Amino acid sequence: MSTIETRELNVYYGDEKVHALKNVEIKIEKNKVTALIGPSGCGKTTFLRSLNRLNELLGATTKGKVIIDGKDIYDGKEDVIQLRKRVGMVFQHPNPFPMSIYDNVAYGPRIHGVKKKELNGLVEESLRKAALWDEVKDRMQEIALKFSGGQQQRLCIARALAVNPEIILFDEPCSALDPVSTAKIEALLRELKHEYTIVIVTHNMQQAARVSDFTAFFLMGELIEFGETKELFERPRDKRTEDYITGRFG
Amino acid sequence: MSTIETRELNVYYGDEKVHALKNVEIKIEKNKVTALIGPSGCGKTTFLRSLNRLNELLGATTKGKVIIDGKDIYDGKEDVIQLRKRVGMVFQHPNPFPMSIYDNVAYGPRIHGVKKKELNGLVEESLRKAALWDEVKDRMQEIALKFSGGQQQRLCIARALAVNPEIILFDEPCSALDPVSTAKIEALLRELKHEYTIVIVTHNMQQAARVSDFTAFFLMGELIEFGETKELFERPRDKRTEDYITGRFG
Amino acid sequence: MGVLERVRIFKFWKMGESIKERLIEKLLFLLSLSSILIVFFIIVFMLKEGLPAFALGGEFFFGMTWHPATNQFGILILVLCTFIVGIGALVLATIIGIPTAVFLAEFSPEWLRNIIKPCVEMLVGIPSVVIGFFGLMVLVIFIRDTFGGWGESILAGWIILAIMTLPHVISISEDAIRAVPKAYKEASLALGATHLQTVTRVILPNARSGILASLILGMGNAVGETMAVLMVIGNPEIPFIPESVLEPVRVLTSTIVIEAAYMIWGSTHQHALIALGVVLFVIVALLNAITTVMIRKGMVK
Amino acid sequence: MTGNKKITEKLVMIGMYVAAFITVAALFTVVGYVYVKGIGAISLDFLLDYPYRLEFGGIFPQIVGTIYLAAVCLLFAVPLGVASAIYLSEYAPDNMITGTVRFFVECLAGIPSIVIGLFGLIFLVHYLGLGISLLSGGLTLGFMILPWTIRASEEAIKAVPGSYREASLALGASKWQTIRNVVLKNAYPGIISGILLGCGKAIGDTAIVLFTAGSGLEWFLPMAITDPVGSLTVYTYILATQAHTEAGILRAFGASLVLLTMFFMVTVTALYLRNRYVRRMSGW
Amino acid sequence: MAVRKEYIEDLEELKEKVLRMGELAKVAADNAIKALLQRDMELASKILKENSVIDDLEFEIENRCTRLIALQQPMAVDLRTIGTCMKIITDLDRISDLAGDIAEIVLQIADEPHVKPLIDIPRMSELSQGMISDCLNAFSEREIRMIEDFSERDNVIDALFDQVRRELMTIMIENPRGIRNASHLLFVALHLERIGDHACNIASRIIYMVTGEKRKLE
Amino acid sequence: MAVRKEYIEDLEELKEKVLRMGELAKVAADNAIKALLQRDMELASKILKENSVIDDLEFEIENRCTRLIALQQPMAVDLRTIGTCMKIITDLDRISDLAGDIAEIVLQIADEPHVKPLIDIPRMSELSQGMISDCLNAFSEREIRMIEDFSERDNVIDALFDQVRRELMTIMIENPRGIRNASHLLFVALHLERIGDHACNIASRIIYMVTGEKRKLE
Ligand SMILES: Nc1ncnc2c1ncn2[C@@H]1O[C@H](COP(=O)(O)OP(=O)(O)OP(=O)(O)O)[C@@H](O)[C@H]1O
Ligand SMILES: Nc1ncnc2c1ncn2[C@@H]1O[C@H](COP(=O)(O)OP(=O)(O)OP(=O)(O)O)[C@@H](O)[C@H]1O
Ligand SMILES: [Mg+2]
Ligand SMILES: [Mg+2]
Ligand SMILES: O=P([O-])([O-])[O-]
Repeated sequence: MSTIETRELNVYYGDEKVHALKNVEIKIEKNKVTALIGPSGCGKTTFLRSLNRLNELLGATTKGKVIIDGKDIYDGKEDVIQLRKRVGMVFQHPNPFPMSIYDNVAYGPRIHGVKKKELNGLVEESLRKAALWDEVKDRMQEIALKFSGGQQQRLCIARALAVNPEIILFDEPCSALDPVSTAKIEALLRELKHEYTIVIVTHNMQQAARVSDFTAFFLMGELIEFGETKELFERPRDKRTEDYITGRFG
Repeated sequence: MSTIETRELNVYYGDEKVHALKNVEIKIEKNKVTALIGPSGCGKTTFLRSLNRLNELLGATTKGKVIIDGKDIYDGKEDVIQLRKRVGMVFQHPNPFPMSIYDNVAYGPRIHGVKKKELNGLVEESLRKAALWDEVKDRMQEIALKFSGGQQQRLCIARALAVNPEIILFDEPCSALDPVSTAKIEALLRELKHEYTIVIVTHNMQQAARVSDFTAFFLMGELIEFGETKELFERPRDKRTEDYITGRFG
Repeated sequence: MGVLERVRIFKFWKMGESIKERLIEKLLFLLSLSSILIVFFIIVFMLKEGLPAFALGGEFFFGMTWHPATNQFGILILVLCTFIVGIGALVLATIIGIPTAVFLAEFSPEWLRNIIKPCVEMLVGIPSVVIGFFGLMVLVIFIRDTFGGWGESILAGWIILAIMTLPHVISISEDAIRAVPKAYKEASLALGATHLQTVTRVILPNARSGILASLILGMGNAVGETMAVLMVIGNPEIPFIPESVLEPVRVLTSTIVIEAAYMIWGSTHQHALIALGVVLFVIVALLNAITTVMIRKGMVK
Repeated sequence: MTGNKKITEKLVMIGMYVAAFITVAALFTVVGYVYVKGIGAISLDFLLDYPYRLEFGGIFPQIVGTIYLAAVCLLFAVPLGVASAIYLSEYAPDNMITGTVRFFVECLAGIPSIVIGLFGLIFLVHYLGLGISLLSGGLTLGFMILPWTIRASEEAIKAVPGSYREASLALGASKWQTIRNVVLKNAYPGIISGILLGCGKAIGDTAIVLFTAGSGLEWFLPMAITDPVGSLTVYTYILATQAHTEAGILRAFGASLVLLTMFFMVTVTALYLRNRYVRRMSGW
Repeated sequence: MAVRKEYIEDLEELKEKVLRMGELAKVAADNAIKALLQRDMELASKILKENSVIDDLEFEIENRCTRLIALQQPMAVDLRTIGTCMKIITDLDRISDLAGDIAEIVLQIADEPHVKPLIDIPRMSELSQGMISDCLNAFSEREIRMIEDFSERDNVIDALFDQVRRELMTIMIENPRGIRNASHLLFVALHLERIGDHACNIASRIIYMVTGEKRKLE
Repeated sequence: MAVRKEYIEDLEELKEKVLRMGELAKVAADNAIKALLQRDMELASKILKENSVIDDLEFEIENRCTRLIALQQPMAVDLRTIGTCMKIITDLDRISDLAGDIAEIVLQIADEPHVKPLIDIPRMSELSQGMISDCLNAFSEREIRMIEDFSERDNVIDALFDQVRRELMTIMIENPRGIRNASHLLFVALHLERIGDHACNIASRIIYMVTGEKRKLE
């Protein structure tokens, strides 16, 4: 339930050889779904990962500000652990830990010292929110990797919810899933936005248009256009946006 | 340029524990594109691979007949090498060999003993047919893995064309590609059907409707409905087909 | 208000965490530093101890006679014999090992593989003294009875070493063959290639670097192998250039074992033995380095 | 397909069967021979008695000594090795220095054990004056398997997919929490299997023990860590090369049999763990 | 388990809106004739005022259709349903516009009595009302039995229109003072005839939606 | 490099078809008035015969639109273009129907002279023809300058219609024998007025297509 604002955000890879994000300025509203679209390599993932500082893992250098709820997370004072607790993330390929369903969801809370007796309720609630409870409630001790891709992805969502984040980042969460699972995840996203601020990267423009309230179009590291999804898809202001969404690219 | 007909085709995996195809009877017309659709695990890939007996690699047991140009390929007399020469295949993930572009395309002809001096012409012709010639003609000796996913997939198509097949099977050829590459492959399919009989598996119903003349809908190993694409998507005869294509599944 | 709400109020942050994190990192650093130091120390120490022998220069490296009693420390013949035994064993291991690896990875039915594979894995580590003992009791006698001579010979060394090298060659080659993506195989078969054509034209070329690596690694193992060789190759008092495979030889490792027992402390002999060890080490390290590089390259490509 | 081609294919297949058969036969011949020959030597006396001269008595001190040596060796190598592996793969920055370090570790992993034995003999036994003892032997064996342990642990750690690490970090876990709860938790079967394989190496080593731990015929159990200690390998070696009587040879076979059995127990456990680990990692 | 719940709900909602719009258009047409019969200027103004509600509804339905098509990739019957909605709302809008035209006529001629007792015009209206009703039922129930005979029913309306026209023509010739009123009534009849035509259009759309076959009812 | 070549070609083809249909409708309307002026029954029959060509074209265009929407996932301006095509073909079809209605009137009254010299009806026709032309140009050029003043132009047509009506009413009162002819001419004028309305609908659609904004021209 937080706003995100970036100011002159620049991200470089490999000793500033690759300039992956160029002066990105954006304001992401709370309790909305914001979609990031753009051609491959335009910096969507980079942007997403700069919001929870997971970029640092890949050796990225970040300049500029990312202000979450009024605090710049790159000011050196921000505790990255706390940050990542507040900003959850779901990845492109479902990546549950090779443990039981229960342990997967309980992983985060345990890390953060939640009491054992509260754990059961927390796990159930998270699974319910991720619309997975009914499918797994009798199979809590089975290893997560046995489940289908769509179920695994929802498990990853439940796992992210269990540490009670305010913002959730999704990096192409459906690209590895079949249409039916995709539909379920989309429905879930619409549910979740009532409680969370959601940012989602997607290659699928119909998906962006279906699930998001705001859309940002990136091109070669630049934020070309940002605005209400309906507006952006119906009346893009920039020619490049229009060419991209109407499939005339290149 | 061949017809394919199956009679009471049954395929089992793992000592008949999994009954992956159940009494499939279908007649695929020549010089047409036939699309196979259906939910995940319904047996599309299994069906496709039973047409060039590549199923045998996965330890599948096949019963019934697959009649290609009047000859049952499972009658024990069919030479599987000749069969696979006539029935080409393109896979879900582009899988060019880690050799040069040229060697990739020349691989099949060489295997089948095509003379060296005929090779150049054949390679060029295949690459032209796969709409890749212009992009790679000056880079024939570069290793194939350097190229983009879409180019790799067209290379795989060229490689399949080079052994001069009559039928080409495509197993979700675009699922690993971006929309732009997908569009190119689709255009290519429309070209190729003038010379080849094409069978394509796809998860994307719009794609099936765009490229195919006939469509077959599979469900849990059964062929539920088969007919002209336009008919099937506009006026499906079976309730299950309708539920699937309108996204009401389950 | 759900459980999540209550958790939100819960104070996760414990002051100790970050200090603990840093302590753990420091501890791990210290431990890893000490193991690295040990490694360096061993190498440096051996180099330093061998220095007096290296100082002999050409006499050491190119001398033809190794005779401590007369203070002659020429290692050329020892090195030569080491390679004769090593390469011969490797050839044998290659002839048997590579086809076995291909068989295991590509052609073997599942049940047969389930038998062969564990056997190969067991063979890797069988204590060399046991194999040497077996060689001594069976092979040597067999060779003596069949071909004449002492029995303790290059040939016995080849066979024993081949047995010991074989599993390395097979395991690494098989891994390399298996690492070739299945997609290539399917693509080739789908083009109408036979299984054998697929193996020879697509799979083996792709596993090439891994297979070569296995051979070089096997060579390193053969060169560095001690007890088993020691027990079957005869070890004549004064090493000479063998003229037939039935003659006994002396290799670097066996020389060290045998002479370490009676070397005199601080003597040139001691330094020469250490220098032998260093030479052995350098040879093996070089071979391993080549392997590592090749495997890396194979993976990157 | 032409007939010629078919025949070639057949021949190649037969060749491969023969090769595979030879491999298996080699193992069975060696092991079978030792077991058949050695089983006659096995008796309670042989296992529980102390050796006396070349051809009398049992091998109790040798069995115990082998275990002691392995224990000292592991006590030394495992903590160092695993910690180094964790540091190298999780903490160390990926630069030239760590690259070189890794290269040397790799090199040392391939050093013939005889060279390390020589080092142990000269440095530990003589320079440090630890004498021929359990401590010298165990440490030298430790030196030998240290790089091996590092490498095996590193491999197991690397096999844990990066996506697990990302997932854990993204949940707000700290680095150490991630390593402990995700990385090590998933890597430990691999690590243990690597350690056990190293242990097998230690049990089976002769040269090092011969140089640094004892002469093989020890008729006593070590009372202190500085006492010499017997081992099955050296015992076998000495008897095999020096005993010329039936009884001596039989004892050598008996010791080999016990040695092989101990070795198999360790290796089978290691392989079992590894297979389970591989299966688990590949998603079952 | 229902997949794409939201999509299916959206479709349902769309259909409801179309039915509502149909109801409103039908009521407008009905009221227009009522106002004519009773020369009720208030009712007539009300129809004109409410016309914009229908316009807004048309606009909204059209947007919904576009959105559904663009984002949900409807297929088969769903696609036909949405296409049908898009088309029939044009006809419904035209019906309500024609009702408005009639209402405007009412406002102009309400101050004087009709030149003749209105019998056939109400008959026409009744018939067209029936057709609209049947269309809406057919649409909501996906049942085309009651709308398959629209050709004949439209013929009846056309015949009535001819009759009304002839009658009014005679009146005009005989009674020049009634020409103003008669010519207005003529327009009313024409408009009712047009409403019948629109009902036929709607019916053939619904038949297409349900069966997937194009059939022209005229 | 052009991506989705086929799709873009399809779109172009679609637009061409719509323009062709527009041209045909325009010619039909033009000819209808020509036939009326010259009381040319042959021309009138020709119009009626050619009506079915336009119907077929409408059917084809509609199918193409549905196909494009269902399969190509058009977005933004493309989606608006296709939506616009679907809608304006209805209006174009109505225009050609109205031309047909006029042609039918011509067939009924061609045997006798008109009750008055036709001046305002051709003016109305000219104006509506101009509007249709401008629509087609605006559509093909995506340039809305020339169609933004349609409200005023439609007002002029409406005024002319009122004038014609008043005139014809007077003629009818004065000359009962001319009532038949006059009432037919009244219908012609009404149809022309409707054609103007349809042109306005088309124009507001095109404005939406080009700008993405809904503007009601009436
Ligand atoms: N770890 C990295 N090191 C160096 N360059 C990188 C790294 N990750 C990404 N890049 C580069 O940064 C740019 C942006 O990459 P990013 O992954 O953010 O793109 P993306 O929009 O997410 O693309 P996709 O849709 O393919 O996921 C690309 O040019 C890419 O090559
Ligand atoms: N090698 C195999 N061994 C055992 N069962 C298998 C094997 N391959 C497929 N199956 C089973 O056979 C059934 C059909 O599988 P198939 O791969 O043909 O489905 P599909 O329609 O291609 O699905 P997808 O869209 O996910 O590719 C599934 O239930 C699957 O689990
Ligand atoms: Mg990305
Ligand atoms: Mg499949
Ligand atoms: O829109 P119309 O009333 O002229 O059919």
